[in-house]
Amino acid sequence: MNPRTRLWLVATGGAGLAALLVAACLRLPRFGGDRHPYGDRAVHASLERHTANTVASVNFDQRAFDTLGEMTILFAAVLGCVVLLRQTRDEHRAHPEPADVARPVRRYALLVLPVALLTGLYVVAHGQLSPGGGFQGGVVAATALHVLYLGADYRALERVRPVGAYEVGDALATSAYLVTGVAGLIGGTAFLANTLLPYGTFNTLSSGGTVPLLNAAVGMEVACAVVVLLAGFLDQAVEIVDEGEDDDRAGDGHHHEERGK
Amino acid sequence: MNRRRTLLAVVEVAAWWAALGALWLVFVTVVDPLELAVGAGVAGVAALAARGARRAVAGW
Amino acid sequence: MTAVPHVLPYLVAVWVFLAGAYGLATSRNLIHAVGCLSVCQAATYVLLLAVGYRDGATAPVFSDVEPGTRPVVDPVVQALALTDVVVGATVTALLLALVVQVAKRHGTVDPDELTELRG
Amino acid sequence: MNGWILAATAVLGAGVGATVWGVATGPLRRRVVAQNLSTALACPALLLLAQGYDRPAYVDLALVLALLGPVGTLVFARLLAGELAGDPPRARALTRSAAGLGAGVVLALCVAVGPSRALLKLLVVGVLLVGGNLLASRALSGGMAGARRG
Amino acid sequence: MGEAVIVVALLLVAVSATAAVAVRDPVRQSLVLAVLGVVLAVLFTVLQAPDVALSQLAVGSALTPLLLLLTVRKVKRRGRRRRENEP
Repeated sequence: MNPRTRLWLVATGGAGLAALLVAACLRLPRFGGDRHPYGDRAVHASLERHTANTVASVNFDQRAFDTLGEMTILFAAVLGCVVLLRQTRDEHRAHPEPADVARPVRRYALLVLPVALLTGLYVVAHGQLSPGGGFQGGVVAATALHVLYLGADYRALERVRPVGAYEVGDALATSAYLVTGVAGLIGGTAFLANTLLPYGTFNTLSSGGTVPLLNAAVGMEVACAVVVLLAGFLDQAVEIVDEGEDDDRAGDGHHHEERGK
Repeated sequence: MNRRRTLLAVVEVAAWWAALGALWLVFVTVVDPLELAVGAGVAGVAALAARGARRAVAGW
Repeated sequence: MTAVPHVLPYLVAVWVFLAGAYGLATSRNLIHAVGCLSVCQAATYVLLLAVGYRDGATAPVFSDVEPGTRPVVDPVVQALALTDVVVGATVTALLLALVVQVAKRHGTVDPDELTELRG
Repeated sequence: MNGWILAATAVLGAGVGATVWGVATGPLRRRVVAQNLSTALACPALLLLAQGYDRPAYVDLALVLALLGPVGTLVFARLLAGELAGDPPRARALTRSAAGLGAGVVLALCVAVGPSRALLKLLVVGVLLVGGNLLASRALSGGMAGARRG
Repeated sequence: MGEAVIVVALLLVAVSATAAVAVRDPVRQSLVLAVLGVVLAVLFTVLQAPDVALSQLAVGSALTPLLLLLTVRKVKRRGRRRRENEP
């Protein structure tokens, strides 16, 4: 198909889709309307179980099974990345040269790493109280580690990041979620039902029954998943060189820039 | 010299731990024993990470 | 309030989605296409949250407000969008890993050149 | 609608709007500066919104942005060091005025909040925001020159 | 007009999303995507969804740009080799 025909096809299809979508928008309940039956019920259920953050309650209590699905997608995506980005037989590892980063940047990186890690873990731990939770805090904590690559060099990052340990952590966290679910099945009523633990005092760390546990499991899974994911990409971009590919050192003199093709 | 080095390491981690623990207390809204315990643990993890990062950058 | 703000968020979601789809269809670089796909994903978040909004309401998070004192927006759509954001990012990563593989196997990331290679 | 939200609207419309335009056009050196400024301006806007909606919990958003925004700019500074070395960005005045805006907003909020734990949190956010953005700007204009490879 | 801030945030999202599609070079696009992430986070905040905004901030500000730029770096190295092989 030549580009011209394709553009026509895209234009026709896009126009049709746009017309349908706009027609649908005009029939939607108006923005800011007052009728949210599911939302009201979710808030009610969340308050009944002493979970201050209703969104966490929906994710880890009322729709915990759905979150299990999301976790599985995450796990599978990371697995796919690891397989796709693994080192093949015709590739070898070239050790990256130590980078010479300006001193204030390096100091900033060393300062921000623990602070960002603490913030990430704070966001995970208070997921059932204030805005945040395992998904957000996990990403923040994992990003914190990679400040070391930005502010120093890849070798420094590799020293604090044994990838194998994070792969194990990823798997363990996923199983922890499943085990909590099965525990609900054995000790209580149903898979992932929040009937096992006392609901605690409203707006404290231990409130919400199993919500904090599932939250922590997701936080650990996301953090480990992101670390493993970035490890694959960093290895490919920085270390792994295949035969014939010009080495970093040879190619460094001329950094081509592809101006908007 | 080994004991001196251990002492320095302990001091470094303890200093980070205290600073990060104080930061945790700034972040949280309600202070209760469980909150303090979790904060102490998390600050410990972050302090170890801080020391690990500094050593990784400086070379072992 | 006039009628326009009542559909504006939905129309913005439609616009963002269509813009992303146009970029996907006309992209000459697979990395750019993955970026366009994440624009399409953003449209879904905007649509979901727009459906859940309530005039003058606040977030359904009761760590700093007393329950029942202020109207709150719909938490269900927020929970959907929330997991979507992180999972969407990992899916983006998976697609980028595929792009790296394509570049390794065929030496190009231009979809048109890839079609020629196959045919 | 109160004064805080009005101020946030102004910061968003004028400041962040300008950075969107700056990041979409022009040479690479202007785009990276615009990206850095977008986080430097969005963070005060988030703080203003938190105050305007009377939700101290929203300050967490500004905290995360103040931490990760400069880290994002460092990503660009690090991985585009080769492209930026020949044509380093210079935007001292803009960066300083954005930092000044951030500091001003934090101070105004501190006065509004009064002495409490929330005040300390605001100060932490302010220090991270201003320090991070000044440093990210420094990294863009040559701080990563020795890190073109690796 | 209590909704002015929502309208402003919506327009910012629409403009930056359009820019993210219109900018064809992946490096420049990743810069626009980083700004789009921040603007989306602001929109989610004014739509009273701080959880989603936090998610978007965590992902959009550093993680997505890092992934995109690392891919660009890997692919560019390969492309350079290919151009040198077939002049």
